[in-house]
Amino acid sequence: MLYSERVMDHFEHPRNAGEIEDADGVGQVGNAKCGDIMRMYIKVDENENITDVKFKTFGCGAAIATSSMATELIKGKSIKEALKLTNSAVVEALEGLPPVKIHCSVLAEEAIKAAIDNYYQRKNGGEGVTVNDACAACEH
Amino acid sequence: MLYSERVMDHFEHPRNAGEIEDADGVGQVGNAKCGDIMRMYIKVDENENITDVKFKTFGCGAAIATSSMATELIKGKSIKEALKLTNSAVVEALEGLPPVKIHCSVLAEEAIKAAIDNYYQRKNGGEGVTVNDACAACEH
Amino acid sequence: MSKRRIYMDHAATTYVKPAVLEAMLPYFTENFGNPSSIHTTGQLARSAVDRAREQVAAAINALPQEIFFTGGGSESDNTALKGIAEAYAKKGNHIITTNIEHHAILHTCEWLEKNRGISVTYLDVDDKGRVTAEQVEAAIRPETILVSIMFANNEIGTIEPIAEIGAVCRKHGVLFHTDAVQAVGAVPVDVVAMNIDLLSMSAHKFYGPKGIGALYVKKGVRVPTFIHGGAQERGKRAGTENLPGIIGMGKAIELAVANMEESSKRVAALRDRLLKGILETIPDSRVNGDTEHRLPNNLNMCFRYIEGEALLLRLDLAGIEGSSGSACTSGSLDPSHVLLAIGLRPWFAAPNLGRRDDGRGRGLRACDPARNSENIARNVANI
Amino acid sequence: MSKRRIYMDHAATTYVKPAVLEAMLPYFTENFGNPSSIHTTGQLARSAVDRAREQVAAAINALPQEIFFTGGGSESDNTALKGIAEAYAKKGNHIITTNIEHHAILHTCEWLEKNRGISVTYLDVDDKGRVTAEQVEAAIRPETILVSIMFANNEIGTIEPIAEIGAVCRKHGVLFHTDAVQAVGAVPVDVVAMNIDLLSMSAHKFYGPKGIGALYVKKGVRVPTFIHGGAQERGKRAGTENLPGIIGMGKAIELAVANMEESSKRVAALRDRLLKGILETIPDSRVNGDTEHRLPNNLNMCFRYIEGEALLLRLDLAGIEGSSGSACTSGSLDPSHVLLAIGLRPWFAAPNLGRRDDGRGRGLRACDPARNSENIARNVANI
Ligand SMILES: Cc1ncc(COP(=O)(O)O)c(C=O)c1O
Ligand SMILES: Cc1ncc(COP(=O)(O)O)c(C=O)c1O
Repeated sequence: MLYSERVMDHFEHPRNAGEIEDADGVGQVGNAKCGDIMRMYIKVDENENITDVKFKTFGCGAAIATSSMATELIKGKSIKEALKLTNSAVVEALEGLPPVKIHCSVLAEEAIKAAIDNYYQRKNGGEGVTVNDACAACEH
Repeated sequence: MLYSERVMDHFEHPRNAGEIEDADGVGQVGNAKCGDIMRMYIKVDENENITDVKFKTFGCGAAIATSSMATELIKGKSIKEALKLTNSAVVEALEGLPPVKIHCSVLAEEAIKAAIDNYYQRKNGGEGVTVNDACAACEH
Repeated sequence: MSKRRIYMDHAATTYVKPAVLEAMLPYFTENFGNPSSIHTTGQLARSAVDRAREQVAAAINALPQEIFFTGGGSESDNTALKGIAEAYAKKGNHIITTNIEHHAILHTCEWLEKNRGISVTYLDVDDKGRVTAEQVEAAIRPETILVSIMFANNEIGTIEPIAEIGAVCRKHGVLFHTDAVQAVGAVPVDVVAMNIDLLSMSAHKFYGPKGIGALYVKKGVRVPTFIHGGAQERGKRAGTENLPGIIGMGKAIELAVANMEESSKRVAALRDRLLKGILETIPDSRVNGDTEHRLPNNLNMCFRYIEGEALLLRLDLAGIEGSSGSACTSGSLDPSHVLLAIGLRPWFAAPNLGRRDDGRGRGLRACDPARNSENIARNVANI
Repeated sequence: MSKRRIYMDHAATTYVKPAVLEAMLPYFTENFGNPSSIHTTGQLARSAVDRAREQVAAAINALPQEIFFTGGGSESDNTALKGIAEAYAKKGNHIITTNIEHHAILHTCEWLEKNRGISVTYLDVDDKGRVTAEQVEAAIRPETILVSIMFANNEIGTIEPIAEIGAVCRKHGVLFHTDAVQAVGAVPVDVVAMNIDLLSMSAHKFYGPKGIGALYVKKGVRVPTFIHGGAQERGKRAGTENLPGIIGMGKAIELAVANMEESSKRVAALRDRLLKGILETIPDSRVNGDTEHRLPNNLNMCFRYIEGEALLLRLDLAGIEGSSGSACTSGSLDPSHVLLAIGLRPWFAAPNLGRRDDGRGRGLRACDPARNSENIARNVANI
């Protein structure tokens, strides 16, 4: 099959889908031309632990599943730990992805990093959303 | 099917196969390289009528069938009439031949002409067999 | 598969009709001869191939000796373009096509540009996916050797003005090829009336088997040998003939053409009911392509803010099988070049739910347009 | 056909084994999906293709990703030679082959000589049809890019010293292709042990269906795209996969390899009895080719003063189906290039009565060597 059972499970029942109104950091990656856009919202407490995370993803099955899995993997973790999340950890947790879909896991990793970036920017007085619309896989 | 019923009939039951010991004319055409050799024997009476004809052919099914049919078509005819025999008349009488086998009918026409040639040569004091080992169809 | 599934992806491939399979079966086991063999088993195979060639020829008003069997539509397309480019190199080096062709044409054109010094004009289509004969005529140059324009598009189902384009090509003495893979068996095709010089088809699009297709080449048009070896296909394509495939293609095309008018009407009516249902139930949905010049079995829609693959997966979970873009590119990341060409932004997903059926298979009978449109609506809402 | 016929032309083509056909059948009707489609029906087809690729790879000790499905042996041969000539044009322009190859190799070589500036060395074989690794080594030049030598000959059954030739090629850094169309499924083939870089095969020679074959290309060897279009066969050969054909090829090769040793022995024993009978009954008869290095299922004989086609027709009338020369050239006028190469004058006809069977089909069981040799003798005497 195209996707593993684990991917299909996260596609059908995405964890942490939605928005956080009063997020501490918001990051967005991907672009419309490439077909996938992911937006991550994080809530961070005073100890730099990620207490809540949500995502909104426009994209294929793998994009939705990697977003979902990535949020699961960082929820409750410290920012330091979250920064260590690699795309291959996401792929592994999903029991694999087809080669053409690996870029989705890269997007998920980058989305989290963009959200954390945004958290630090906001702490230093910035606001808005950190947007990285380079695409991990395509030359568009 | 490869061959018409008529061809298969003449292949299985060739008419006039064999030799004429005291032939008045013997002609041979074709060559071993091309795969077909036909030899025709004719017996001619004082009125230049072909009273008997026989053939020996080394060759494919079509070569045997065209030899057989050609002998049938000239048996009892005058030499003048026999000279009018064309390869297409042989093909028609056999209810057609596959394109790659048309050359066999040309060989049969040429074999008869070679035998008649030989008959005239002998009348003018020549002897032996008239041999035309050019091949009608191939460049060998 | 526990649930009853509804297959709406006949543009990608069809199943083999029972009557077609039945016609093929003896050629696997009893009449399995090599058509080139002299013996009875071989000659029986030869006759069967001849008969199938006549069936294929008759379906498009060609002569049997103008039909060359191939391994499918892509091979036919490749053979036509590369062959003409080679055989007519002395005449010129310019080819005209459109920007919504199947990849079997587009990638071959790109290869010819890169490797064979061919210059290619890619005509733009309008927002319904159509080119005009005037556009073709304006693009013809003295060095133009071939116009290759698809008969009907495999994603949006738009039918091109083939007869008009054929007339323009004939007028200017330019060869005309059409990729009719989606059209043959679905709409009338007449190579004589339409002035078509070369035509590609593929059996698995009209309930024949996969792995067999044909290229029609008008008598007198030169194409070089595509596969060297034995003398099969009059020396153009060597290799022991795909005997059951050829028989199946012959039977399938005969059936498709015989039932065409009636089955087209029935399918188009069902398609239109489904479309109506979807438009009424799903906000921000619209139909892509041309509603007038359209394959009767094609439906291609876009749903705003919905990504194609995600919708397809969800529909698949609900037992409805469709496609987005062409099957050949399902694995790729790029948005459909056809939808881009008709001006759609890529976040308008466009699952192709078109289906082609003769009423005897499972798709059509199992398919209740009202229920399906609701089902699709529910799944769209879920994403 | 009223009479029971004895088919002895398995070198031309085989029927499809019942178990193979059974494996194929669901893929015509129920699991008919396009392997590139995302939905369940498509993905089931994809898994089946993957499994078949593994079966084919395992049979010759290759990796699945080294197997490319094609439309048959001729296409594989063409792809290999034209592909390497193109991809390695910068390295050189010299190819080494033999003068007894199948026309799919020889005519491709001639085309490469005429159209692509390739220089070809045609090695002579000895009177048994063999070349040696030393001959190959002596012919290698700095500009040699490919050695292509058939595994086993399709007329006389001679097996070439493939492992030795492979070793020589490896030593000199030259790519090695072998046309193993007659060998696969009949004798052990190991692309790793034999240092084979490219290998052609065709399913209908080992009880698989016609119209499907494969080209093995060792990882790292470059071949350009042969058919442009979709991304099938990892972008090398576009076109919707011949799904039932691929499944059939996978099953057939698995069965052929599983039974090979035992079935080879049985067939060779019967072949030898038939040969003995013929030699004893027919004066001026002899066997062509190598008696030691020979396909177990091959028998090729000559009868002095007997023309090949005439004998075949007569045998056919008697219910025995054989061949003379290869099936692809049955329609042609030329005497077999293979028999000329081993020094036979053309009036030694050489019907190939070899057969390959697993004991389950009609050929072998119906076939009583003693009766058949008498039958053949009678027919030889009749011409
Ligand atoms: C040695 C050899 N090579 C190539 C071929 C060509 O295979 P196909 O007819 O399947 O294309 C054959 C048989 O026809 C063969 O015997
Ligand atoms: C318009 C068009 N051309 C060419 C092809 C290629 O045909 P095949 O996949 O049989 O090679 C297809 C379908 O895949 C098609 O829809």
